[in-house]
Amino acid sequence: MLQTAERGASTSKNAPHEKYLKAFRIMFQTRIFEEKLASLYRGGLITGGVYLGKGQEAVSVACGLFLQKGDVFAPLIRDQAGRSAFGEPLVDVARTYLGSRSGPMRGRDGNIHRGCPKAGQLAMISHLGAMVSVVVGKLLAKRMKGEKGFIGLTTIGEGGMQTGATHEGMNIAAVERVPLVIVATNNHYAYSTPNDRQFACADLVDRAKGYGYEGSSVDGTDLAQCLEVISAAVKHARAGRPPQLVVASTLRLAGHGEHDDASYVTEDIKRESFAQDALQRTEQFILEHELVDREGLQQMRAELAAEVDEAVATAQQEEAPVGSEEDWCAVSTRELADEPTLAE
Amino acid sequence: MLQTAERGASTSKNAPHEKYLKAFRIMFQTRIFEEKLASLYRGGLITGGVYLGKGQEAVSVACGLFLQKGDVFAPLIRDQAGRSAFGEPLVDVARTYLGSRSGPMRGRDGNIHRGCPKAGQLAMISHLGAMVSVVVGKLLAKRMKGEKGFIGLTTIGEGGMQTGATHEGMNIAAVERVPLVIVATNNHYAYSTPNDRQFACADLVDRAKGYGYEGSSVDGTDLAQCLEVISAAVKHARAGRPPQLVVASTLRLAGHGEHDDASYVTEDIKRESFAQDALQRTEQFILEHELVDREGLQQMRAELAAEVDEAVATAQQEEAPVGSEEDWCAVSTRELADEPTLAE
Amino acid sequence: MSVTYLEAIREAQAKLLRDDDRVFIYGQDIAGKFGGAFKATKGLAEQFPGRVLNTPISEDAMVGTAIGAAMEGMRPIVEMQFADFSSVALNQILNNAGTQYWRTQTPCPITVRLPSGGTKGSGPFHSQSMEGIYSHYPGLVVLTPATVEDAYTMLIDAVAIDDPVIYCEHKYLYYHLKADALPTEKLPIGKARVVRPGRDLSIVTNSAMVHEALAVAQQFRAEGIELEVVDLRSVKPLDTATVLASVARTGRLLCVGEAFPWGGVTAEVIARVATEGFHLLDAAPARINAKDTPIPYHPNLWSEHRPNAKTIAAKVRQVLAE
Amino acid sequence: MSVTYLEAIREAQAKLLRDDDRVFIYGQDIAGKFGGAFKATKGLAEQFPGRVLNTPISEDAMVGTAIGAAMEGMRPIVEMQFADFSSVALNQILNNAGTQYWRTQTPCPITVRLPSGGTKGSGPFHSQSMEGIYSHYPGLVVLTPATVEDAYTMLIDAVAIDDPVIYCEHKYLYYHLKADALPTEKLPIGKARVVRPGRDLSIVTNSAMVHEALAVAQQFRAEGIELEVVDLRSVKPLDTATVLASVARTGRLLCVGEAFPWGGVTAEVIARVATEGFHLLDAAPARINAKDTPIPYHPNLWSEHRPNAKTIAAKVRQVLAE
Ligand SMILES: Cc1ncc(C[n+]2csc(CCOP(=O)(O)OP(=O)(O)O)c2C)c(N)n1
Ligand SMILES: Cc1ncc(C[n+]2csc(CCOP(=O)(O)OP(=O)(O)O)c2C)c(N)n1
Ligand SMILES: [Mg+2]
Ligand SMILES: [Mg+2]
Repeated sequence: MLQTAERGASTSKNAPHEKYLKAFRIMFQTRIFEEKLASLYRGGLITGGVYLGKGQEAVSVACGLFLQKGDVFAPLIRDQAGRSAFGEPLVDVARTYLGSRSGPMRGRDGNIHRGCPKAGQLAMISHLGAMVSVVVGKLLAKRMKGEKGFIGLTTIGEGGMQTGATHEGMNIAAVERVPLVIVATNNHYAYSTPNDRQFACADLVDRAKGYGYEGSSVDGTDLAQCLEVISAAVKHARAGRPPQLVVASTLRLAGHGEHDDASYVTEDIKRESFAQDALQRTEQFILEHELVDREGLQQMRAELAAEVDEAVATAQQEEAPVGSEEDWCAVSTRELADEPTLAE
Repeated sequence: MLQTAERGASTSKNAPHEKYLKAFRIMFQTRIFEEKLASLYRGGLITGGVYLGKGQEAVSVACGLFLQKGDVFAPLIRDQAGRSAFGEPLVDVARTYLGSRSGPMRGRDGNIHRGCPKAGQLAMISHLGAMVSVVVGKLLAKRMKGEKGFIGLTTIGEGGMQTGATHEGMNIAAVERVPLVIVATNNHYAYSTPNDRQFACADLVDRAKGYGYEGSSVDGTDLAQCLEVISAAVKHARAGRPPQLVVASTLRLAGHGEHDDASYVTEDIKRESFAQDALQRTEQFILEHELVDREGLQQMRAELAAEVDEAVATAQQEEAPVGSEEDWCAVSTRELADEPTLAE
Repeated sequence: MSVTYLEAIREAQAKLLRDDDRVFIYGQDIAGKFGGAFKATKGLAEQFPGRVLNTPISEDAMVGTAIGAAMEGMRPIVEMQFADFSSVALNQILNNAGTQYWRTQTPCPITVRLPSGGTKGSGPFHSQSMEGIYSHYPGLVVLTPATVEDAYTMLIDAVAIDDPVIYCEHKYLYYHLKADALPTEKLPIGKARVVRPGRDLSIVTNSAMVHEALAVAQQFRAEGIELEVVDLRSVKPLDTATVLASVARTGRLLCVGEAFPWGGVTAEVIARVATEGFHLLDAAPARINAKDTPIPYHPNLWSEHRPNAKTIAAKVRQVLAE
Repeated sequence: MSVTYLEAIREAQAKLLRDDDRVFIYGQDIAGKFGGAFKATKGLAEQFPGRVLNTPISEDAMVGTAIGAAMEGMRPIVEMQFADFSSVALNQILNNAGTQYWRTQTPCPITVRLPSGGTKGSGPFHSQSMEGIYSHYPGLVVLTPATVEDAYTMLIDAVAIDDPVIYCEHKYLYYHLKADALPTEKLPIGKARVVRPGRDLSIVTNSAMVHEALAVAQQFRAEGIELEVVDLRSVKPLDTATVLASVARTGRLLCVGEAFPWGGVTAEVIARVATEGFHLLDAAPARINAKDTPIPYHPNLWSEHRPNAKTIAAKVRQVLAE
């Protein structure tokens, strides 16, 4: 799957972004971590779904990398890289997948439905598009409270863009003129559905104008471009320009989830330029430009894998939640719980 | 409010559309009818809301005028002219407003929530945007059944365009490539809300591209333009081109409903070019071009008013529904009604 | 000076805006001089600049935005133009607001105001009572104030609660109900109220139907029959104890609700009394709801569709006869 | 050859497509070789070209499109990927499909398939049972098949019905339930079934909980206690007569449901029995539902959140002891 240097040409000409290596490190670790998750899943050690970001680590890492304390990040299902870049501890990922009671979701929710709102990272609900307006609300509130300089970033797929919630959320962001960046990754499949059954416009970035957004496109397999375009969008939002829509092009290089063999992905599409593996392209660039040598990469892999292993091992040693000890109360105002006796 | 000839200049130059006079007649009657409805409302003879299309008769009439048998029309609240052009009998309007049991809605639903699906005219539900996908379904079904040459047309306001339902409906129409025309009238208010709290793009027609639609704009106060642009859109849809978005610009020249004095409409906006009264412009054009003379117009008014009066008189003589005789069964499969005894 | 139910809602919001910087109001047509389809925010935008905001016609995003703001420490009040339109915000309410605290331990103190219930000529899409749907899902508090006093104090309390609250205000009561002044006392959220003590039968009801029940009780008094009327006030949590105590006194139960007949508040109340207070019942409990069709436009149909004094009275007689 | 519950759903759809030109299936990821998130349409797109169509992720528009097609004479089946996502189509279902016939006398024969209910590790948004919400509103038929046979015949019947049908298929039963062959007989829609006759107590339940109830009944048999199990099959209309007849036989009632505890099917059943069959009851009726929190992801929590054989058995003892 590794592509020739020509296909990566645009990258090779420019001096690397200052965060290039940092981004690579996170992408690299994400890949290692996700492979680990996949193998745990295959071994029957993870209950429920496992959703990987393989193929879109470059876009995702760029989504997390330019955010600061006080910013809001609402990642979706393929954003392990972005989450790590934003500062989510690896162990919390492992805890959520493995159902540790010590994780941020304490076994109540699983896999990608995790977050830590206090740290600025929202926990997605499954309904695609629903988080867009929630980010708008966070930003609106920050402005009301007199905070300054913050932005919000959320991600969506080309499928999720077709939900009513995404539309309403994108529009209300523009009406409120909150500093929002929405990064839409067109990875050419929504589960098994190809783009021609998802939308009929030439390019999703054409939606930007209709909402009063500034739009930009990016090759999601090219880390340098991702860093450049997404950092610019973040900067523009921070500077008070209208909301930003970035549309990245990639191919999903895994199944929708690890239960899915993705046999519906056509051979033709796998030959498209957007089908390149961003991680491999980045690695190749690093080697070609001698930013790190092969040995350095080996060593990096070992370090990163050790961190992953440690996170997984920690989570595995932690206790699972216990039904009889669980606090079955969905409201924070305990005295307003409805007749707990009704539920046995 | 009558404007100078200069403001109507673009119209005066062209030879009138072949349906110009027919359209005018319907617009004229609509105005007479709506004034009658308003006066019935003020007299306490109509229960519930009365919603007028004053100011957008030109757009609306054009929406109904180019549809044929087999086409689907899904009008909204300000489409009396379009409904009449499509063939809705005046008496059915009166019946629905006055709650006659003989009307198409038999007192079960009122005012603008009327239609006759069998005749191709859907009965809107209130939730804005909900009818868009219903039209798509009608068109899809017609194609499946092998029908040919049909199109569907639905209308929406600039406010209604911000609902998730409108977005999903517009997008799915393009994905299914059904022959849909959607006419969005930007009348600069959604109830009391001005455009700056509704959307932030420069022009709603910019949404067309993002859905893969063909878009066009039209001065909604200029009947000639409305006929030209909307007939072209209908023709394009019929010819198998992508769905069509027509965005018309007007000012709502009545309250949101007759209960509303619209005192929030600013004096500035009333001086805008889009604030002209389409009916007055049309009448002026007709007089200037001697299509009909003043006397002819007087006579026309008398005829049209007589028809309106007759429709209202008929409906007023009809009986109201009676609760004890009502068939309280919401399903068509009577044996599947749930325990009718439960409801007393 | 007298205060209507609607004015109480406006005054409560004025007080909330005055006393608490975190409060803002978000909804369609609520700002400017206009002040909302029902004028529940009339004057507030001018009095509290930047804190009463018009929104696009985007119910899902209105609630989503409120959720985000609430998680960030604000106390948003969302006005739906009609309860019926909350159907397009239901996902945000049930699945985002309702699960937030349990999933992330982040409180989500939004208050969603739903102008609810039937009025003459309003038809299928401007008349609904949706408390049953919102109560079914976990994580929400669902209130149905039936008096001017409750409209005021329960809205103030709703905004203070750290959880999402669905506040169902009845449109029929807006102008029909008047009190002499704003209340100085209150019953806490979660408590039902015996609005009329009785002896022979308990009518358990909520919202506008409380007043139909009171009218019926008044009628029966002439015959020496004393009906007790319990106003639930809060349908989730539901104050089973007060309901059971009432049934213990009277031995007979009739539940009256304006919503559709399958499920909803009346089913829940009867299920609780039957399961937890079976032996208190001297006769079969009964219920009366709206009919199982969309809510009709025509007043002749509407007045038969909802429970009314006549149908309630007939049901009372039936239960008393057992 | 044996048939699973899931295969029965696929076979029913194959038969419908084969026998009736008006039928088509509309949903996410249902076409191509893929055949749906659960493979309920596997092979059908190839076998019936142009009649099994993938849609964008637009639940509201999916249902709206089906409504339009149904009004035009077609018989669309909409597959929701998970019942939980129908929350964003709820407005179309309740307010457009549910009111269409009553308002315009135009039948609206859509069938919406909701893959419902909990399975291990599915969490708050892939586990819900929404039949209670859909049954509350008028104009819909709501089905919850609990057996392979019913999955098959009820889906075929659903599509034949001239009204909108919400067909709640239980994901846990997809692979767990097997029958020897497709059924040749059927019970009509709207009728409940006594799946196990008994003497001492009636468990009235639906969907996956039927099987939990049967397991409990089996347990009690050893003690000489005979539990009757009634499978509601259709929750709207609800077959009160069959339920009452069962309670008449046993004198005792326990309702078991997998949905949230406030309202829903169990409340409705108890309310009907209490109001219409009060004197048939020898003891207080009881109910058991899921807990009043979002549905947890972790299997340890999930198995305690839903009713299970242990908690049902304990409740049975409680009712029997009265
Ligand atoms: C409203 C809604 N409907 C359906 C789903 C089920 N679902 C989960 S992910 C997915 C595909 C998403 O595709 P896309 O948005 O392109 O993101 P990708 O998976 O390609 O990253 C679907 C249909 C959902 N989560 N939400
Ligand atoms: C989903 C939804 N929310 C709210 C309403 C209440 N409502 C009815 S008409 C209207 C304003 C519509 O404005 P616009 O779409 O611009 O149409 P116009 O009235 O200007 O013709 C509103 C808010 C509704 N009908 N549907
Ligand atoms: Mg995708
Ligand atoms: Mg408008």
